[in-house]
Amino acid sequence: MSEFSYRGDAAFQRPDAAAADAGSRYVEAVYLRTNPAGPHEELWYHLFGCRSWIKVRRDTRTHEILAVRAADAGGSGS
Amino acid sequence: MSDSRGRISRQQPNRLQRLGVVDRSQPLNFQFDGRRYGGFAGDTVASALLAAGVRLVGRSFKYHRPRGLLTAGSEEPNALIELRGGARREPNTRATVAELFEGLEARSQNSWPGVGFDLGAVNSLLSPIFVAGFYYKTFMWPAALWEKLYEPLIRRAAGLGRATHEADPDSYDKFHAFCDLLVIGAGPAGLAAALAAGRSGARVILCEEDFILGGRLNGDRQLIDEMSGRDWVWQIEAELRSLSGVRILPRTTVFGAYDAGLTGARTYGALERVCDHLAVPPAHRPRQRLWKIVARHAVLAAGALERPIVFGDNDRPGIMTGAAVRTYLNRFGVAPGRRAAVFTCGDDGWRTAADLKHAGVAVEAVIDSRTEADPALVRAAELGGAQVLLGSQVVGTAGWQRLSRITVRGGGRTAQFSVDLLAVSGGWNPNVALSTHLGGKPRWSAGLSAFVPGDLPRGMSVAGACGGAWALGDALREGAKAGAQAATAAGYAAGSIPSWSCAGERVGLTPLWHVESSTGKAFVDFQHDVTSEDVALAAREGYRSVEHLKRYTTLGMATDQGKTSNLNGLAIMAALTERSIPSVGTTTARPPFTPVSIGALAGPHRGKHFRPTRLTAGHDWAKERGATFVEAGQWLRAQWFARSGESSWQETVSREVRAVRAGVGVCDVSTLGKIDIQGADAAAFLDRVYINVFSSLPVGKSRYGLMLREDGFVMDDGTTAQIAKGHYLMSTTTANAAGVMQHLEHARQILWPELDVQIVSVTEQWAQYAVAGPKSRELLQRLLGDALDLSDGAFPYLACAEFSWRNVRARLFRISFSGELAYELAVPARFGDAAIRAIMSAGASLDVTPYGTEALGVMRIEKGHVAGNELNGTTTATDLGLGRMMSRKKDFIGRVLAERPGLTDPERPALVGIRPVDGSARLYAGAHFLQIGATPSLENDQGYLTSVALSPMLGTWIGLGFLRRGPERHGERIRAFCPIRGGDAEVEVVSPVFFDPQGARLHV
Amino acid sequence: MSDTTFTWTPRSPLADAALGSTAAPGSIAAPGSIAGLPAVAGVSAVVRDGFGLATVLARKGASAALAARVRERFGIDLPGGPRRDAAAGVAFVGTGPGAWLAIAERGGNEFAETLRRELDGVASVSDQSDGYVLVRLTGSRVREALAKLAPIDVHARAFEAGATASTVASHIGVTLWRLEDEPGAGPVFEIVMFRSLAASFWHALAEAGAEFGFAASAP
Amino acid sequence: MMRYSIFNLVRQALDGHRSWKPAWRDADPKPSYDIVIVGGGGHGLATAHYLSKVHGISNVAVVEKGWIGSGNAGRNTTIIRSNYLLPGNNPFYELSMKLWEGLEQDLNYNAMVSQRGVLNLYHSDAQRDAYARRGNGMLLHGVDAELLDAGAVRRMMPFLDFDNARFPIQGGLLQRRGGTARHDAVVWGYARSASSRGVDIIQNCEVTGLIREAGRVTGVETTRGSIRAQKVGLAVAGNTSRLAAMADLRLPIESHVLQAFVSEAIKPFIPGVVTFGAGHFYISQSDKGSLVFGGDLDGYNSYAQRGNLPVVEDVCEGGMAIMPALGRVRVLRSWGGIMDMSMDGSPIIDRTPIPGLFLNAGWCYGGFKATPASGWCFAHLLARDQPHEVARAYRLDRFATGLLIDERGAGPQPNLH
Repeated sequence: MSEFSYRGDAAFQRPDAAAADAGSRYVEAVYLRTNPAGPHEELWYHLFGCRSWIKVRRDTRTHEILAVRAADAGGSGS
Repeated sequence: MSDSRGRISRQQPNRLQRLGVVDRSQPLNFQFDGRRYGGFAGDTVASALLAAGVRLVGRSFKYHRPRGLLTAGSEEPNALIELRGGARREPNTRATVAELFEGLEARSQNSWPGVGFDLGAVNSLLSPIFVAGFYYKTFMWPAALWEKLYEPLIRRAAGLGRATHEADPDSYDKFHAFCDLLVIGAGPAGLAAALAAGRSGARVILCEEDFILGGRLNGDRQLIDEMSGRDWVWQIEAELRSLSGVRILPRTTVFGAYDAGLTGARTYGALERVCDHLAVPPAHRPRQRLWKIVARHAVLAAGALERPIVFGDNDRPGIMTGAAVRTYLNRFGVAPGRRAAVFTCGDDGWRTAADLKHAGVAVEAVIDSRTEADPALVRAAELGGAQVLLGSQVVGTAGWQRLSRITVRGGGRTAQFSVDLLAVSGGWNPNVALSTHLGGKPRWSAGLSAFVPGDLPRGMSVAGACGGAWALGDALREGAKAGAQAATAAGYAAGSIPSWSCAGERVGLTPLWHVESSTGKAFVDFQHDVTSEDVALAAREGYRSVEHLKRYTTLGMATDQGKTSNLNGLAIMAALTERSIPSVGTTTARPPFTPVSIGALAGPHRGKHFRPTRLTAGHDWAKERGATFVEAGQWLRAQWFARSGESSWQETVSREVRAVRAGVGVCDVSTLGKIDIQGADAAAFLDRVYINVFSSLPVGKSRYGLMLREDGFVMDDGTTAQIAKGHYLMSTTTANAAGVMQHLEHARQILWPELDVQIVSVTEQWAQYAVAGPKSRELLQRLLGDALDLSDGAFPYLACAEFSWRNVRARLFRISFSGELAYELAVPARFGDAAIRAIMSAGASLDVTPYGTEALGVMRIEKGHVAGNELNGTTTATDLGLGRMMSRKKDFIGRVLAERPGLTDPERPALVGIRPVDGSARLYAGAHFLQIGATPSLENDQGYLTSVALSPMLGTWIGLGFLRRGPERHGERIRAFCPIRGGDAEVEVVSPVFFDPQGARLHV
Repeated sequence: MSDTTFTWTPRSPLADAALGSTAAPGSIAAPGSIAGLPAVAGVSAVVRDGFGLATVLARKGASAALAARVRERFGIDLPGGPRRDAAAGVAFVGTGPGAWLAIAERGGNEFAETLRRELDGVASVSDQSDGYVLVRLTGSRVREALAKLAPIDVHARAFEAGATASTVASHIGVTLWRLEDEPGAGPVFEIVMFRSLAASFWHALAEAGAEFGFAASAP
Repeated sequence: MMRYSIFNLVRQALDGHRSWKPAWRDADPKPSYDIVIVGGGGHGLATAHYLSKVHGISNVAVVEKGWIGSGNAGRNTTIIRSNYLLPGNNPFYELSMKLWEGLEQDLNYNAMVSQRGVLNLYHSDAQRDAYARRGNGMLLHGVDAELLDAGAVRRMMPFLDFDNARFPIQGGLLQRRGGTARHDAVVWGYARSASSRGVDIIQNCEVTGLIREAGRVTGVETTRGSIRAQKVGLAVAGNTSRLAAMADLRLPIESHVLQAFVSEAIKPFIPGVVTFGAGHFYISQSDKGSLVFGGDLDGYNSYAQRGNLPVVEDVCEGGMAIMPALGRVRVLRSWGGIMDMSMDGSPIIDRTPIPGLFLNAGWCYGGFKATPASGWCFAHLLARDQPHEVARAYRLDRFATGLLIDERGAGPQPNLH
């Protein structure tokens, strides 16, 4: 029962739905992962706290946290 | 008391009067295998049994060989007992760490009828067959016999102690601790580290698995600053207790080092045995406590364990490690034997000989496998009357259930000695486990003939014997240095590093792993009966890596986790395969360091408190009305309100449905998710998360909305109202409330941070009640008076309003799940109880009827409204018959991937209504659809029933389900096949809207 | 019974022992009243009542304007992080980026309306006066009781007066903050949790406090 | 190959077990093979076994970076079952169950396949209905399934918490043919059989790159030199993405840690496998007496084979929730395996866009029970270049077509499957 919960690769960006190849771009964005062994940019959600989405840089081989910052621009961390 | 004391003294023939730190003023009675014994406060079960002359304490796992004490600590492989009884029975408890208490009851394990005469011992006659992995090679024919015969036999023999099958009556709790320095182990190095850091003012936690501090200082006779080790420990402990920043945790084992999570500081798991030394925990005290310690730095001062030597019949009761012998003598004041011999491959064994002599135990022989030993040591031993045999080895032992004779060979001659105690010193293994939990690998030190901590995890240092500093002086120096450095690193001004003086020691060693010339079974892993022959067989069959060796022979897999056996096994395998020890491999240690009870890891979250329970503001009222409650996630919701005389829940639910459809009913709907959405871009935001348009929704109106996941499948549905300009209130299903909130926060913070939109859950702020039925308006008019005009013109279907009602801000929504004229009334939750009682009294003359989730479910099925069973994460808007809601004019989450062929295939099962052809036939949710006459098979599977209900309005069972091309097949007859519940009905495919298809009842 | 005569009687979720909770307010009335409890309560809990509470969410790009408005109208420096600042019976507690809990000692649901007016255009306000239950904790052992519940460091140096944290206590999401010590009463904390979870939280709190002596009183 | 039987065992016993031969050849790499399988776990070795035995292809190498079976094959809770809901899964896992049932005789190695039953508890009507749907699907395919009510569950396992549970047990879905198998023995048995048919099992041989010629994969670079092959098959579970990256492939896979736990050995009292329906917990008791149990994923991408403490606590809470007698039983060992979590929770057995490179991946935490069928179907694909009929749905392009196999309906959130 952890305060923060992992919510996937931070690389995710919503492609332009109007683009000609929107279909394949969405498949790539939603389903394909780099899944690196090493530093990984990922999103965490402060489930039992301020409900902020947080960007975390973490080494998937050692679980060392390399950087943490709020995902959106506004406000301070919590 | 006096006569009991008298009996105790009679019962402790091996108790030494001069030695030991047990409290002789506190005699204790206990039972072992039904016989009464006595001991003293400060004893373990092991030391008390030894004092009473009990040597045989257990039987081995496979061959049921008689076994005695091998060690005096948590690494003990042999002396496992069942402690306590009834619901508190604790199997596999190490007698060597179980503290004695008045009235303690223990039993030996794994023997029948008794540990003295154990029929299981016939296994040893079959030992030529019961070699490592024998079961992989047989029991295969005939196949049918495995479950019927072979496996039951194996399972009868399996296991050690018997666990209780009753609920654990004791409680457990957890403690989150934070410190600058965690010191693991309160031996000399650990005490020095804690003191050096504590004096600087740092926050220090000192954990010691034993119930007294001091470690080896309790078992040895060394002097520090001219003081006895014990006195020094008392002095240091007293100062530590005077320091406000220092917390001392005896009876506490640090069992694991864990990753930090996002906080960055290491977390260590520790188990405190708060009350295991008492018969029963006192009120409000846990049996054990899990400590989760976040430490900026940790000093690993866990010490080292002495390893046995592998030789023939090395498992007879009376053969123990030299360190254990010294501990029983010096700490517990117990003589483990009368006539002793020492078998060593290093200087440490000679210390044991000296301590035996000092305690008045006759030392017959000191056998050192080295050809040379320090003359001073030799002279001392000979003066003590011991025969010294250098370059010699013990090649055999004899004795019935206890040691009586050893055979020694060396320098070409063989000698025998009649002894009842053999102290074995094979060298020391540092307790490196905690240094490897986070991925570090131990390093082989040829000089020390041991694995020492290798690359350490960030924030951990090692001090003392745990790092191979065998000598006391070095341990103290290293500990003080490590403690001071940790304090400085944490920003504390470290004072002068404490230092102490003590005599030099000889720590020479030439490792001897295995006496190959010995006869008889030579045990490597005592508990699992793994012998040197088993290791040889594994080598022969190619199971040569350490992982294969362990798994094939079960070496090191017993409850002692191989603390006394792993390295010996590696060394023997290395010799057999002509490799170096490290190239055979190192076994990676994983938590826990010593076994940890499941109860402690679970803590207080048990039984009814496994998870929190969420209650609505109307809960107490519903309880008074005799509601039956059902779990909805963590919520408890009223399922139905049975009345006396009703024979079944169906009867109750049907009555509630009829009452709503004919008059008026009230249902607590507070658990549905409510989310405030505000900001200049709120409408645009809603347009992007819902498949349908919301920017056109006027103030004072609600609209049904459907949202998809980005993969195009339906996520949730609900109504959203604009209750004031730019202020929207979204409702979600109870089950998905948290998920939708997270989904929206993701959209707001990650997808479109540029939007001016603020969202927050207000679920808990409002108590909300559905008032449904043709008489609902009348009831509300009576209740609200002139607070609000409820005429259909002024407050039509889907209208909503926030208004002041008797000085309370309330909200009313004209929405309907039941298909009737219906409203949802919301008030601040503190008034939820008052509001439901007011609704009931206002509706009393209208016979207003409380209804629960079941009646709600029946009515929504009658209306063909989808709910949780249909929103199962694999259905599309089209599957639900809501495809037309998907706006073509805008982008929204899930739009693109919803276009994939797999999601738009017309063959996909889509929502239909189902009615049995025979009106009396019952339907079962979960039934699969087959065409009439088709053979039941996956190929012929056409869909499934998701929700069923016995409809009071239609008088038959009805259901909703997903049927291949369903919407095109209304009127067709198919088969609803539910073999698992004995259901098989011919059914007609109909529209999912069974009742009032025109929705006339909504608009009145 | 007529439908026109009723009065709004507020009801606390802790009004009685829920779920067989061992310790609803009053049921451990005085320290020592349960066998084995110390004679003096190490942990005292008071369920607060009558307060007004609202979430305040900064409008996009309006953080500075909001801070100015709060300073002007309430004389409070809007905390930029996990801190609490108070003046004249009103407090703002930073709970996340651009998010605060605003609490008024008195005022109930009307406080949110006041805020909505005062902060119009710079913040979105939602009334939560009924959504949260607020418990005040004091006593010499209160830190140890909290340490059993929540994975945060409430040591005097690590968690100073005015510090606040949103975390999970015994599987329940909570926000807590530390007030100035009360002479004689030791450290003072306030903790809020969702109303529906208050009974479960109370059970966990009473269990955690029992070994230190737990005294409780309801409004 | 030296036959294993009680007679041989006795004969060897009289001789002090001196003449047993290695169970498999510890081979050195040859320059080239027809097929190279990367990954010496259960799936890779089973593939080699069926290639040689069913398809007569023995010029095969299995390359393993460590020791065979040292990955997930040696780090799981040994459960076998075929109680699947969806038609894309159900026939595949039933084939696996049938292969399990004949495994000892096929391999002449006792893998202790033990069909003591798998019971999934349910705690609500909705869960019961979902299990009914699943059970009916199983019965439609001839798989055994029973839906038990609370009384029947109580008769079977009286030690569960029926009276004081937060989420009361209402019943369970039972597959009597489900059970457990001795995981290491499965690995060794397949290795021994494949090796005896000429397959080279090459340990301590890590693949460092893929040899590509004219857009084809034609072999692997390893720490023990290059090895050529007409076909290369990946069966490396949690390391799939790393290997695929060598061919510039991004896959619908994330690697996640799953912890498992073993208790001290106690006298057996848990008959079969039980899973908790209102939390994350499943448990069985081994033939040695140890309780073997596990729960939820740690939940984040990881290649470190270790777990975190909160999940340990969560698993034990789940255990106490259904079996309050577990309180005084001690956890002896824990470990973490790296799961190749796919985006819909179901596996991939398919060609890749790159000729010569084949994929067996995405097993999530269900890989062990699939071992025989996975080997059977991957061997079929490698030998015939055609998917086996029961594995036809396990295509790599199903994420583009939308023909997903999502048993849980959790969507593209791998840590939720």
